[in-house]
Amino acid sequence: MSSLVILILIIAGFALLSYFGHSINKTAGNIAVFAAAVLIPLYWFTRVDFSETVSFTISGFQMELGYNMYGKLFSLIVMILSPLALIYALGYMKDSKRTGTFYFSFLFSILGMTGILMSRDFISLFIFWEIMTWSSYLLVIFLGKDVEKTGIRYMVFSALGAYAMFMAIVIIHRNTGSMMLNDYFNAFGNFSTGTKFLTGILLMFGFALKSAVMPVHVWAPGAYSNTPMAYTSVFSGALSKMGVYGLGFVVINLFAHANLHFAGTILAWLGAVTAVLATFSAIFQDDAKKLLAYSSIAQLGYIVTGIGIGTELSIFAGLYLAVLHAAFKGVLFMAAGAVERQAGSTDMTEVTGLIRKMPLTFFASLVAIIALAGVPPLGGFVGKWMLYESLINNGNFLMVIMIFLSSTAAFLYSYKFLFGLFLGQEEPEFENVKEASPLMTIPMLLLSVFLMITGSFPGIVFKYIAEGMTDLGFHDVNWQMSVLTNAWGDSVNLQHVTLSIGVVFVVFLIFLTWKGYKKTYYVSTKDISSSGEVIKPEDNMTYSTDFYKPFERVLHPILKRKIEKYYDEFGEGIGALFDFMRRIYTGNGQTYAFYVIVFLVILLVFSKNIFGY
Amino acid sequence: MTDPVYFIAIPLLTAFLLPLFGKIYKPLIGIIPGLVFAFTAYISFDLYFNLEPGKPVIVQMAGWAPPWGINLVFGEFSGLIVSLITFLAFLVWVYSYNFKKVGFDNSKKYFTLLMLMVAGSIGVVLTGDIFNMFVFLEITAISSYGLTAFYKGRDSAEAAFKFLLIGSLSSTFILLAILLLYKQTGTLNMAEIAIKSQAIDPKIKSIIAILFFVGFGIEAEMFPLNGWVPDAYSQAPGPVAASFASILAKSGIYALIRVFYTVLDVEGIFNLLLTAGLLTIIFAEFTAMRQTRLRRMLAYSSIGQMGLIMVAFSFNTKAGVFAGLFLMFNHAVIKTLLFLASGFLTYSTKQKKIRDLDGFGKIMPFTSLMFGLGAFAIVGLPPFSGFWGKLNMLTATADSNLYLVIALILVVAVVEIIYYFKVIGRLYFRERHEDVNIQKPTWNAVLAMSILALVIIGVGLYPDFITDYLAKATNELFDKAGYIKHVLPSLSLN
Amino acid sequence: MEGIGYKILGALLTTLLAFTVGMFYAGFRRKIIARIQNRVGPPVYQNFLDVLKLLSKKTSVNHGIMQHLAPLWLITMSVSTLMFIPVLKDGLFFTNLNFSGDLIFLLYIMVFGPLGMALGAGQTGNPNSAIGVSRGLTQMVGFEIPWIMAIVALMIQYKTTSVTGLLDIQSQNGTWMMFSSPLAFIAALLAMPGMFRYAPFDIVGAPAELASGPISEFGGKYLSTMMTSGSIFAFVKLTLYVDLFMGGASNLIELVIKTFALYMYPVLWGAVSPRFRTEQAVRYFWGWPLFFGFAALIYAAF
Amino acid sequence: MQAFLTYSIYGTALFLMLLGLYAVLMKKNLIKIVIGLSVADSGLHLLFVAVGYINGGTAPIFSPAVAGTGTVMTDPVPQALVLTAIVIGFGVTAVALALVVRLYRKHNTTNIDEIKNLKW
Amino acid sequence: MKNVIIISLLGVTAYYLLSAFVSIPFGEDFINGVKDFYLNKSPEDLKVANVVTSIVVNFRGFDTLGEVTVLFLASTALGSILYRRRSSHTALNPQRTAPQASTLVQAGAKVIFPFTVLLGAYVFIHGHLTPGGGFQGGAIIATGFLLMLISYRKFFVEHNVLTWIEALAGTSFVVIGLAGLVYADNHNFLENFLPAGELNDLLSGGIIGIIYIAVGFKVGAEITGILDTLLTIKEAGLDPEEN
Repeated sequence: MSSLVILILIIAGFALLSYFGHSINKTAGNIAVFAAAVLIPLYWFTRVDFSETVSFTISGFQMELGYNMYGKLFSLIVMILSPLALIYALGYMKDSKRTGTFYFSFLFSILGMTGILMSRDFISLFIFWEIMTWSSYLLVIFLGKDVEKTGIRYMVFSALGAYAMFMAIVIIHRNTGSMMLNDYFNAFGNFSTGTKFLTGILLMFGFALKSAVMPVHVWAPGAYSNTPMAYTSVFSGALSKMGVYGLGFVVINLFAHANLHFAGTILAWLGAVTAVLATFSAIFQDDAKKLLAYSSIAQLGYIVTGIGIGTELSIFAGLYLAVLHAAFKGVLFMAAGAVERQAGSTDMTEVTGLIRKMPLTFFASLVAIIALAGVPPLGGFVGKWMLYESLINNGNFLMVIMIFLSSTAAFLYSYKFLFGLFLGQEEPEFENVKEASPLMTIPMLLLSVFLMITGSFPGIVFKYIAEGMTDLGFHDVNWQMSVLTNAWGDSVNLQHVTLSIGVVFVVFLIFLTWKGYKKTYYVSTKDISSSGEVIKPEDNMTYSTDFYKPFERVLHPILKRKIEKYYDEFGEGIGALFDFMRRIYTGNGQTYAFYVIVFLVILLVFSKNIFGY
Repeated sequence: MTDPVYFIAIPLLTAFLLPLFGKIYKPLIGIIPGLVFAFTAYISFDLYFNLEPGKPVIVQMAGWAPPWGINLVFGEFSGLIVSLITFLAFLVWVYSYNFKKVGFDNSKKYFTLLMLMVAGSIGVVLTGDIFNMFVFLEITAISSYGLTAFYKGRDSAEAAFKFLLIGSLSSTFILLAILLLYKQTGTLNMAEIAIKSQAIDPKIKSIIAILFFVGFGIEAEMFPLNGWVPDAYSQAPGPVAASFASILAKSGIYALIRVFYTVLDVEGIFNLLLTAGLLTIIFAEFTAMRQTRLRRMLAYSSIGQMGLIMVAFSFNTKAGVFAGLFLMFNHAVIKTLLFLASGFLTYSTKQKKIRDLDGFGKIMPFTSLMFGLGAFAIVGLPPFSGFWGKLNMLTATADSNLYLVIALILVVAVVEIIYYFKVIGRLYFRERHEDVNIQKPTWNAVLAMSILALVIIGVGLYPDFITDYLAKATNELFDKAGYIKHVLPSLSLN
Repeated sequence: MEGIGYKILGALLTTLLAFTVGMFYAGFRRKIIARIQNRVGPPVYQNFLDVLKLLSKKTSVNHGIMQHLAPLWLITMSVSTLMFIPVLKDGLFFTNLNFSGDLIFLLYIMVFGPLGMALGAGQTGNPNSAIGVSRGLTQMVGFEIPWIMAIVALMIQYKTTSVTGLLDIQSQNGTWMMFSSPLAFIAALLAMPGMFRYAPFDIVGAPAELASGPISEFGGKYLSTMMTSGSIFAFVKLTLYVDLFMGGASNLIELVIKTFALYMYPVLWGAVSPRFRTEQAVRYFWGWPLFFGFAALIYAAF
Repeated sequence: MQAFLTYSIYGTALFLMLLGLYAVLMKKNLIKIVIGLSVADSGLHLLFVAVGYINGGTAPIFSPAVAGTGTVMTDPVPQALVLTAIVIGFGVTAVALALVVRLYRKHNTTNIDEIKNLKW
Repeated sequence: MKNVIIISLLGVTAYYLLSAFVSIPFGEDFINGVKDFYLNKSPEDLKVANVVTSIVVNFRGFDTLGEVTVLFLASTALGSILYRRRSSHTALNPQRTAPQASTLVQAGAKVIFPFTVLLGAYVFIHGHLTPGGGFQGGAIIATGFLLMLISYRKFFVEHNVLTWIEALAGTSFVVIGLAGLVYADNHNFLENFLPAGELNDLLSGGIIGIIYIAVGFKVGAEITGILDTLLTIKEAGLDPEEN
């Protein structure tokens, strides 16, 4: 049997195994999950043959599975992030109920993603897409919070996206008679203009929805923050990347086969708008999970912009950011989860001062935040740099400004996250908080290490991206281990950067610490100078509510009307309409009989038009 | 031992004798119908799988060749539907075998009515005579009235009365149409009518078509003729509602298809069917979304599915018919599962409201799982069988260049997702606050539901289990000349 | 590898230069403001004395590791930024690592320090630090936008993203960019006071009224480091402006003249200004400066 | 004459049928509705018989008197059909009446407007 | 207002239907129908004088089976609809509360009843010879029972016997039909396998007469049962449980 099919079967098998294991007892289930976390990536890395293809015909539709390098790149994200998240989940979900369902859905969503990335035809793509969607839906409503609102919203939007794709798929099938991706791309040039637009835009809509692009992002904040954090890292890190994956190949192939650049430009614009608005929203969140959720949307906005621009460098940047985003958002959601589990909440107005209680979590978050903010010398900078350069090279100055605005504003929420949870006053109610278990911290730290390495040697990721881009039609993509170059030949040498920053850092570290730090002693955060007043221990000196109030005042005109409101009102209106419609069923049998006669008469009267005799 | 006549004769014989068996030994009343269902299922499969390609089994009644005698046609199309009906009927029996314990006694009448309804539906599907079809339709209808009003208390009589009222109108119209047809052609045999109908004055033919359309449309749950459906489905016991969805509605739509594909050649009817189907989908699904009672919601959803099937058949293309058959299969299997599961879910709640189901996932894990599975399948999520139906449906729609219809179907599918997932959310992800005394599913109900679930998953994972048969059935339906040739070897389509 | 010794020497010399010049500039500022306010004011070298005094003090308490790292972070940023800016147009010493970085990189590394500082201030637990940080970051969003617009305008107009490249273009054309791209220059200039956080944008530190806040939680070595860093950073910013808009400098004298002239602009403006509230500041930056930025971009693009 | 017969006979039968339908649609009393259904059925049955008539035909019975004389006979098929239809109509009416009994017991009224517990 | 709407709707319907029906004038023979075949074959092959009977029982016997089933169904459905739990009524001694009929009616009914039944039996036994048949005869028999039921409050039909008659009659119809599969020439359901006899003989038409007798019994028993059920239940008054 083909290794691809075996891979799918292994994941499905582990899903069932974990489910039944957990229904027997917790230990058995956990062993199964751990085995899954180890064996699935092991199999993928060692046994899966990436050149293999499996094709079969079902229900008259030809289907084919097989990796290409582009899919492999995204698979890499899935196969590295998911096992880490699974291991993290073993710690995170230790005391939860219904863990069987959790791991079952978790593994099934991995199956969905794996399948998407090896699909070479629309049908299997769609099947796996839907599997991914419903399994993630189960996880979104897993905690039972907001089932109606968030859960339904997620499902509705996912369904809208998926069905847009579905519609595109059947139209493609009608026009090409085939379901293969390649046939579509090759035949694209011969389509009529309407079909080009319809299929292209529908596909883009479907994928863009999963990557939470602005007008259709409203599912994301709730879904990301309601899901158990163990899964959210995968949700935001890997699952939303499936949208990016799709956008990538659709946009590129459409560009290559028909000059539809403006579609990409629109997409890029939407991405930029998303980035700005989502960042603004993130700034004013008080729940760390919500903050991260909005931040994810914003980050995906960058990625979508990169993909939408469609130049070599911008796609390179988009893909690189996608990889990095998976890593740092993975860490951050895991950290938020760790805080939630250890301190009981992620509300930044309540939780405070955990840095000394949870140093490892803090360290991982710090690294991730630096990467997220794009500050050198960590990996995030590399992506940001490439994105800016590609935009500037392309002359999209407004977009550059928007992205800049977004990433500058991102410092605000980055800081808020760290400050809100870890820094600030150390309140007595969090006296007994302990560091999370190693099962949770180790995955975070591993990802942090990855982020640090990519700061100087992004080439380890570039390698795969360059391979992947050959499948998008960009052959001979230049990359170097640690030198970034833009289209105008300007470059940044990351080794120099890291080296100089490192040297300066070490020099001053020695200067400051030598004969210094050791001799000082720790004093409580209540022991601060406060305009000459003495602070009593019970005084609440935490400043965390309305953290960016002035900024909120500035942005009030933009943010006062949320997009969600429009959707809600739309939903209510539709509901009222439906309520009106169902009055047709009055409950009176005579009325129904009346309908029958009316229907009959209408048909009789219009029989000439209907039958055309 | 395999003659299509047995489909009718054996259930009727048993129905007549059942009261006597009841006098001998009470449980026989439950067991004998089961044997009959098993037997019909066996012969339908036996006949169906031994069918020679392109050669339907045709039996004549009373030794008279078709135009003069009544004939039964067990072809690839009708055979498929009959097999489906008998299979599901058997499962419904398995499910309700000792349903007595959980709600209704008087099982003598229940099984008799159920058996006759099944026999009637099979008759509708098999018969080659238009008036005979009417007779069987009436058998189906009257037994359905009885089954609807079966439960005492509640509002079952109200539901049944509405059903009867509309059903009577339906039979009036069908009878009128048959009379007009007879007047125009002088025959009642469908094959012969098919030949002769070409000569009918188009104006009269259109009136006949409209009368048939309205008459069968009532049975096929077409909007705006479906006022009876939600009431009947919600008031009848779970297995009855299941058999309505899987058997009654199927025979209605079969009649519609048979008449318009084989008997009358009126082109315009397909656009009408398309319009009616779309209206049905829209009104049913949108109404379903605002339902607070589980069974009523399922009923509206069922109407919506029927609308979808009508749309599929309205394309008048092979792809459309194939998709329609696939949808019929899905609807029959999945809706049956949903209704069967809902029978136990709503048993313990007074109001039968959806919000009473909070946290049932933990209390009734198996039933809830079955319901969830059914919901996943019916909204067309892979890897369940519903997906393939929807896929084929949409490709067929696209092949007919009806892009707007695709969009509409998909929007409606989103609505479907909303209301089904609301229920799932309540079942699984809500905490239960007050205690209920629940009815655990009996072993036979578990068996029936498991089989259905296995079919759903099996077909979902590998749809080619059934696609060949569907394709064959499609070809047969389109082979009008072949049908006439087999039924009336001496005549042919000119 | 042969130039490595020179490089290190050059780096040290540059740092020293930046430190000295920055310190003197700060001294001048204190003096000028004092004179405007009709005071005598401290001597110009007062800042040197302050730093020396602070260095000799011993810190005995801390609030944790982040507080310890904050000044370090700040100075690392200042010095590293300096490393990537061509202080002089060419020459052996004051050009540093300018070939390894470009403008985007510079923009980013320049926020590295404040962020670290903010983290350190956060750990002290002093609510005033948090307030200060929140104001500072908000204001940063304000002034960064016109400033970036100006820079992007330059980059798009001259099709290079490195400082060196822009310098070369200026010397080739023989004209300064403040003349060839006046709109960008105006936008950048209008954003500049925000970057220096002098009045009217000094609500961040609120040095006059608050006897607490970030500064008050740091003492001794830490405070001296922060002061050092501040003066270096002031020099860095000025140099960058000079490089971008005023054709750079080919020798130290020219550099000092140009930077000092530029420096007088925020200082003098600040000396006569009251204070903006945070949101007022942001609104200010998103008013005319933004307009000029846009104009510059449009001018550059078309 | 032929045309008059055609119109009057078919017209009468149809009128009867539609009269029944009128009762079904207008009358509020359940019993009257059931009666309406019966009347409609009767009209339909009349139509059947009317369609089967052939000018100058006798009953289709080969009694010794007519056997072998070649007399024109009316069409027996509609007559056979109408037999079936009558029986079916009877069955439906019986069930309908039983339902009316049930409804009356529960709602204590036979007004159809008051029997709508199931709606929407 | 509603009146007008409905009348106009029905008027439109009437217009269209009439226009369809008048296309072939009343009484005109239409060609090429199946009726000629029936008119030929019935006296020749089946030796049945009444062509309607031969159509009902033989040519379209399958319909008739359905018809019988409909009746059976109606009585079953009626039973299930009007069924009530044992506790709520006295199954052994059902009571009818209607006032006693007058003596005249009672005496008359007593006289007419046996003749009515006899007439019914005659009608279905001669179904293949004369206008009439199983349904008609059964209905006549049931009329006799109805007469008795409304005349005498204490006249009860033995449901057990009815059940037996129904079951055996229905069964014999199907069994005779099935026998055709075995014994008849073409091995068809409901095919005649008995000698046809002579036209206009009582013993003619093979199985047709037998089936019609079975149908007569069944119809009589079923209609009687239905009437009895309706009468009994209706007069038992309101069921407190159902309110």
